[in-house]
Amino acid sequence: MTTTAINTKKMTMIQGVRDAMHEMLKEHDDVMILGEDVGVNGGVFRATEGLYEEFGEDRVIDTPISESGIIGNSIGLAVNGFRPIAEMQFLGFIYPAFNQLMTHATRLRQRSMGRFTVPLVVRAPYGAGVRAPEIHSDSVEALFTQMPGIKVVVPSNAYDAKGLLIASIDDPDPVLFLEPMRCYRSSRTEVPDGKYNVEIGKASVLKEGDDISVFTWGAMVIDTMKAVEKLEAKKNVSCEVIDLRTLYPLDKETIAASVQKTGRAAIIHEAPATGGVSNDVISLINDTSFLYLRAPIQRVAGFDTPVPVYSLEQEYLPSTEKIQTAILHAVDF
Amino acid sequence: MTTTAINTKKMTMIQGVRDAMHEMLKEHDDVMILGEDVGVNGGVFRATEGLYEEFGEDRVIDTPISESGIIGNSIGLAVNGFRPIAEMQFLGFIYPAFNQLMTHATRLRQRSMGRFTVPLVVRAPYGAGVRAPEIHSDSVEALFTQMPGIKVVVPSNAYDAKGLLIASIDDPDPVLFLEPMRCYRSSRTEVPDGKYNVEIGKASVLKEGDDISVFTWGAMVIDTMKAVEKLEAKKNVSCEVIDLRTLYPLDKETIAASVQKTGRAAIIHEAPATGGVSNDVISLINDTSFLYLRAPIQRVAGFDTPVPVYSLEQEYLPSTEKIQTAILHAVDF
Amino acid sequence: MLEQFPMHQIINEEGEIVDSSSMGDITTDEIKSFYYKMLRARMLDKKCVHLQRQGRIGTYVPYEGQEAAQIGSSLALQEGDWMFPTYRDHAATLTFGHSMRNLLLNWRGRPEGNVAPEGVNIFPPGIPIASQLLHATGAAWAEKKRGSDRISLVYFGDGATSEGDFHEALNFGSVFNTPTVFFNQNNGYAISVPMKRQMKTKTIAQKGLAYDIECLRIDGNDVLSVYFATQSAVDRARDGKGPTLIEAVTWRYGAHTTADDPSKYRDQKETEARRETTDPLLRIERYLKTQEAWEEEWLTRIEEEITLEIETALTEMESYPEPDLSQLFDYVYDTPTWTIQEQVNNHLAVQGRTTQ
Amino acid sequence: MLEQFPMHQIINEEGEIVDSSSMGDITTDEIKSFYYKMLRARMLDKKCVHLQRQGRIGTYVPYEGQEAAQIGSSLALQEGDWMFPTYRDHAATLTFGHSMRNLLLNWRGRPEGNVAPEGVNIFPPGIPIASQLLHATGAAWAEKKRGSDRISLVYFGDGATSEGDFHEALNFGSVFNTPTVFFNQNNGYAISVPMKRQMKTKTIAQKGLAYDIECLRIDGNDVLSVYFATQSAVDRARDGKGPTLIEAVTWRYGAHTTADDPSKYRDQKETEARRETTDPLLRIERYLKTQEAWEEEWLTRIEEEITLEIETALTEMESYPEPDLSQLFDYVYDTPTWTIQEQVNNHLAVQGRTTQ
Ligand SMILES: Cc1ncc(C[n+]2csc(CCOP(=O)(O)OP(=O)(O)O)c2C)c(N)n1
Ligand SMILES: Cc1ncc(C[n+]2csc(CCOP(=O)(O)OP(=O)(O)O)c2C)c(N)n1
Ligand SMILES: [Mg+2]
Ligand SMILES: [Mg+2]
Repeated sequence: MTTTAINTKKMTMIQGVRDAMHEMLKEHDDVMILGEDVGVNGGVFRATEGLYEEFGEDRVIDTPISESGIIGNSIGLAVNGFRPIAEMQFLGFIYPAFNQLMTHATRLRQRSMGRFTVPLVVRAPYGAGVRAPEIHSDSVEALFTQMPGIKVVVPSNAYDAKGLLIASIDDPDPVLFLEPMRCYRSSRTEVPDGKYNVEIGKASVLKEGDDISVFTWGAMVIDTMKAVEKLEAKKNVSCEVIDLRTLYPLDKETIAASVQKTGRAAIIHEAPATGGVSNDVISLINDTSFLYLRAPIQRVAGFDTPVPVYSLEQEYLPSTEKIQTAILHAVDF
Repeated sequence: MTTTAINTKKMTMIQGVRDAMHEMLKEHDDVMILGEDVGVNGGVFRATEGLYEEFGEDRVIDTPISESGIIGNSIGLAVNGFRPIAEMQFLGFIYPAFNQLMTHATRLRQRSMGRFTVPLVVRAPYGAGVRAPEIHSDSVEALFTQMPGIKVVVPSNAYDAKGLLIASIDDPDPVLFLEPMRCYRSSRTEVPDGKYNVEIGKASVLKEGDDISVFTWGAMVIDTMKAVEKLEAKKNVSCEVIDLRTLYPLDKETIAASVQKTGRAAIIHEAPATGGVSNDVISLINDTSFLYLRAPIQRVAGFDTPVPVYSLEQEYLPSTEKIQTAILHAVDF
Repeated sequence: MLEQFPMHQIINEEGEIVDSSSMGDITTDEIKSFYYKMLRARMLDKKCVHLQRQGRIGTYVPYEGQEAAQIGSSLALQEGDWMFPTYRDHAATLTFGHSMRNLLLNWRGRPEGNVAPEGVNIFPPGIPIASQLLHATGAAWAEKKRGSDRISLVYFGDGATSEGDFHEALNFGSVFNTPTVFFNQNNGYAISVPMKRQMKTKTIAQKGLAYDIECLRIDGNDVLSVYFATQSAVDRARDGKGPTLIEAVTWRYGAHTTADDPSKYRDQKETEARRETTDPLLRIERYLKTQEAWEEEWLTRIEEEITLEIETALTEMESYPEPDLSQLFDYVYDTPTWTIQEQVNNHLAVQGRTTQ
Repeated sequence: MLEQFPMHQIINEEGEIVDSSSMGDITTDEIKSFYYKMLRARMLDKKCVHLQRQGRIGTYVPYEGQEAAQIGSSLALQEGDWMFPTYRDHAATLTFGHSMRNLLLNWRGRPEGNVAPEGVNIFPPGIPIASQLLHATGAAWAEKKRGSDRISLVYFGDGATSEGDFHEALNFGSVFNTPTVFFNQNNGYAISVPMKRQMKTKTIAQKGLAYDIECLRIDGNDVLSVYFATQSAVDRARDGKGPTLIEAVTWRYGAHTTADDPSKYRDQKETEARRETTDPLLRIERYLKTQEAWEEEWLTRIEEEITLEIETALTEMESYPEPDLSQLFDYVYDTPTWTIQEQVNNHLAVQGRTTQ
């Protein structure tokens, strides 16, 4: 983390996201925003509020409903001198753009031996728990962590959101910037004015502990912290909680060091268990820390089902009970 | 496995694939094939050779180049009484259909509480090693194993291909049927005439052994068997080799039983290591067999890079050397 | 292209017949029944907006202003035909036979919302824009292959025409000559984005020219024009003459959804003015008045009838059994995979085990 | 629509000028230089087919028959403009400045094949059908935003018009008025699928009507018609008048790729007949003969010149250094991630360790 600014303001995560874009639009002529309803309307979550008015329709652009079009054009713009920030209205609507991301945005550097590069940021609200309609709540980060050529970033608070988004816009390669909707207004954190970075690829230790390393990200940070608090209040167990923040590339050092200290691990995420990023974390621990492990690694994850309609989404989401049970399971093993 | 047939013929895997479709088209009026160049041309790999001539243009249909269109229409056809077999010319061209698969084909049963179902088979040649152009060689099975509502099947020989494809066509839910191009003509196996099933979800123990369980699928079966043969010839090590055949749902019993017997595991696949199905296997072993493990689980996988142009693909693909090294690493740990 | 695709009307804004030749032999009673259906839909819509404000249902998608487009078109279908709605087309699905209770359940996030009564072929609403058009061509193609005379009708908005799936569906429909009616409701906006930023063309109808399919543009607020245009498209489809693209020009009065504030992107005065000018119900009222077929008493009676129907459905909805966990697991596959089965078991075990 | 979109010609199959008004003041020498470029492309193509048979290169994608379409259009571009080719457009890329050696390397599966000389703006060929159209609108949009007068030209086939990306690109181009030439080579087939199964329309040009953009249909085997049509589309784009869709009607003589057998899906006699009728080179030869500007001696000289150029490139290609492992890793990210770095290290360690 590098901070050059001094003044801070308390803000919500969505304000942190907006602040980052505001800062970068102001500082860099090549930065631009495009997406559905990001202009006049200021975004369906208000992430781009006021930016159209301040920077004009050439820099904050309402596009047709055309996700493949948005990413495809962003590639052309990025290769030809711009740094587009493309908004997918919800992560569940990124699928029509899958081909453009998979075969072009992420491969153009390799395909052209470095001649063409794609400094593109794709922003997308995601995750369950806000009573959104079907498809809107998908947690499909693992579709992208396995996609060579892109980085995947997930802040859980305003400070990280602003710093990570600035870092993502400055990154010379495509970055998928996931915004857990449940975090948008769930808390306020102090956020410095001006430009600062939170380094991509670095996890954040939210709480130190000795008995188990609990890895999570996005909105599950909220529930994990709650669960750990409850558990520590009633049992003699000390948990280390780590917000991974970047899902590709994972922060190998931090993960390995923590597990080597505690000897146990649990991973919490809301995407389905099968194919979830938890499995990459498990592999990493297997590779780095096999001899340190005192219990099987615990996963608390969504089910191998689609995210259901919202009357069932609280059943779908990992509960604090399940998190506690998993931690105890490892500790009592 | 249920076999009702008696006569057998030696055939290549591509012939097994064709034979399954031939059988099912003949037996069932609701089975149909659609895709690019599957009709008059008989498929770019000849998988549908002669079927257009035999069953006519209403059942073996050349479509426009429109993958989303093919899957989207197949959904409508499947819901309304047909059992379409949709061919994606190469797995690397499935991406434009991603939205239709992710938000419809796989969810319609849940979304409609069982009212609408999608008995659809999506066939796709895949994998590197046949000197195909860019994008054609992608191994992205893990995009689909994490997609709730679909099953993922990968035969490596003619017998399995025919039996699994028949089972897939008979399955009431969507099945992604992956055809490793390198296996199409690499060997011949005895294949019964007529209809038989190879059960989805069951792995196949290709070779028993005591010291390590080696899991693989698709074209890497070839290299794994080669590597194991070489290794056993020079070292005192006994390897169990398991062809997973179905990647979702994994065959938990077979995997766990093998690892509990050998105490060691290696997983070989050509998709990138990060996000690969290997990580699901590792999780399964972690969940079921933690106390049996005598060494870290070994992965031999593709790199976290796109599959390169073909002059480099042999470097990209896991070599028999790497497989041997990994096995020894576990055994000598 | 505006000249090539004039907006066809049968009854104009003043309630006057401007094209009597296209009216067939429709009776005043039938027109009154169209009015009834539109009123029913409007009253349900207003009720839902209200219920949402009271917190009795979640985010709601209103269609007020689009009743003629949805009802005129759905009335042209017959039992056994297929309907592919979007999230905004519950006036159409209701009219085609969906259950009002289930529609209300939908706005409580209940899966039953997607399930129409047995025998009523309505797909779960398409959420990813334009994706449902391909199911409509596929399902219609299946009918054609079977040699039946059933057809499919699919709804989609002006914004939906920008998606690739719109194009692929029209091309499939055209190439395989599927019996499909592509029914576009051009309500002028895609959330906040006006038609002129969605496309350069002034009409949506002209997009049919790219596929050599029948295409036309009608006043989507004139329920008669909608009904007869759809009927002839349906007839053509049944006769094996292939798909039709209908652009029904309309307007939504309300917000995109109850979570949105339309004054941020358009002048709501225009919308309010439209209630007096282009309104689909008012126009029929005016027409009926010119025919001396309008009775306030009748209106009162049907309003009461509809109110009762809505209240009954609401009560049923509110007293509907709580959602069951099995709904989350049971319909992912025909037979649950072991992964899902194991997850259910763990879930139930934890629920039983820790009590907070 | 065939009447609305006649196939424009300047020089007909017999080599006669049929529309002198569209020829500007082009000189015979210039026409001879067009011929030269076409001959160069044809000779390279024939050589490549031959090299493939000999096993000296891998699967190859021939374009014989399409030289006028590719060369007439690429000659209308200027330095700094952007070209977005498919896998079949190396006659165009060669003409626009790609290196012949690198083009040959491409057919050996070498990444250098995707890299044109510095300053020559050619994208790696689009492999997923139609996906490159969106890059062409995006790159052109960037030029427009910067206020330059550079434009983009994108190639795609008849089959490509079925993909959603085709539609989304034409819509973006139309809405944002990007300086883009959508250059369609309608060679009648998409692998084995004839145009009439790909679409119901008889023309591709008419698809432009769906976007209110300029659209036209030309004889893609008439290099002059191609050149002038493209030039005016390019001029319109430079002048801020937006995109144009050009349908160039042509034919591929050979297989889809050297891995395919065209006799399975079309009568190759028709193709052979076309060598005598619609051939783009023969037509110019006939024209030059009518102008008494054809000299066998000139032909022999340029054939020798081109043969030498090809042999030189071939030698360079065949003596090019072996591929380096770094090409696999170095260009995935600007800075390799630790995952990739670790994988390289393991890879090198194993290579060093076991020798088999
Ligand atoms: C693929 C996809 N992208 C974005 C969205 C978000 N979204 C929901 S409704 C809507 C606007 C649709 O406009 P239109 O097609 O005109 O229909 P209307 O809402 O006006 O009825 C958008 C962008 C979505 N549902 N699906
Ligand atoms: C998305 C996608 N689907 C399928 C293919 C396989 N494929 C390669 S070329 C081709 C035919 C393309 O036809 P057309 O656009 O007419 O171009 P032509 O080859 O005739 O030049 C197909 C289907 C592909 N490359 N990309
Ligand atoms: Mg609309
Ligand atoms: Mg073609």
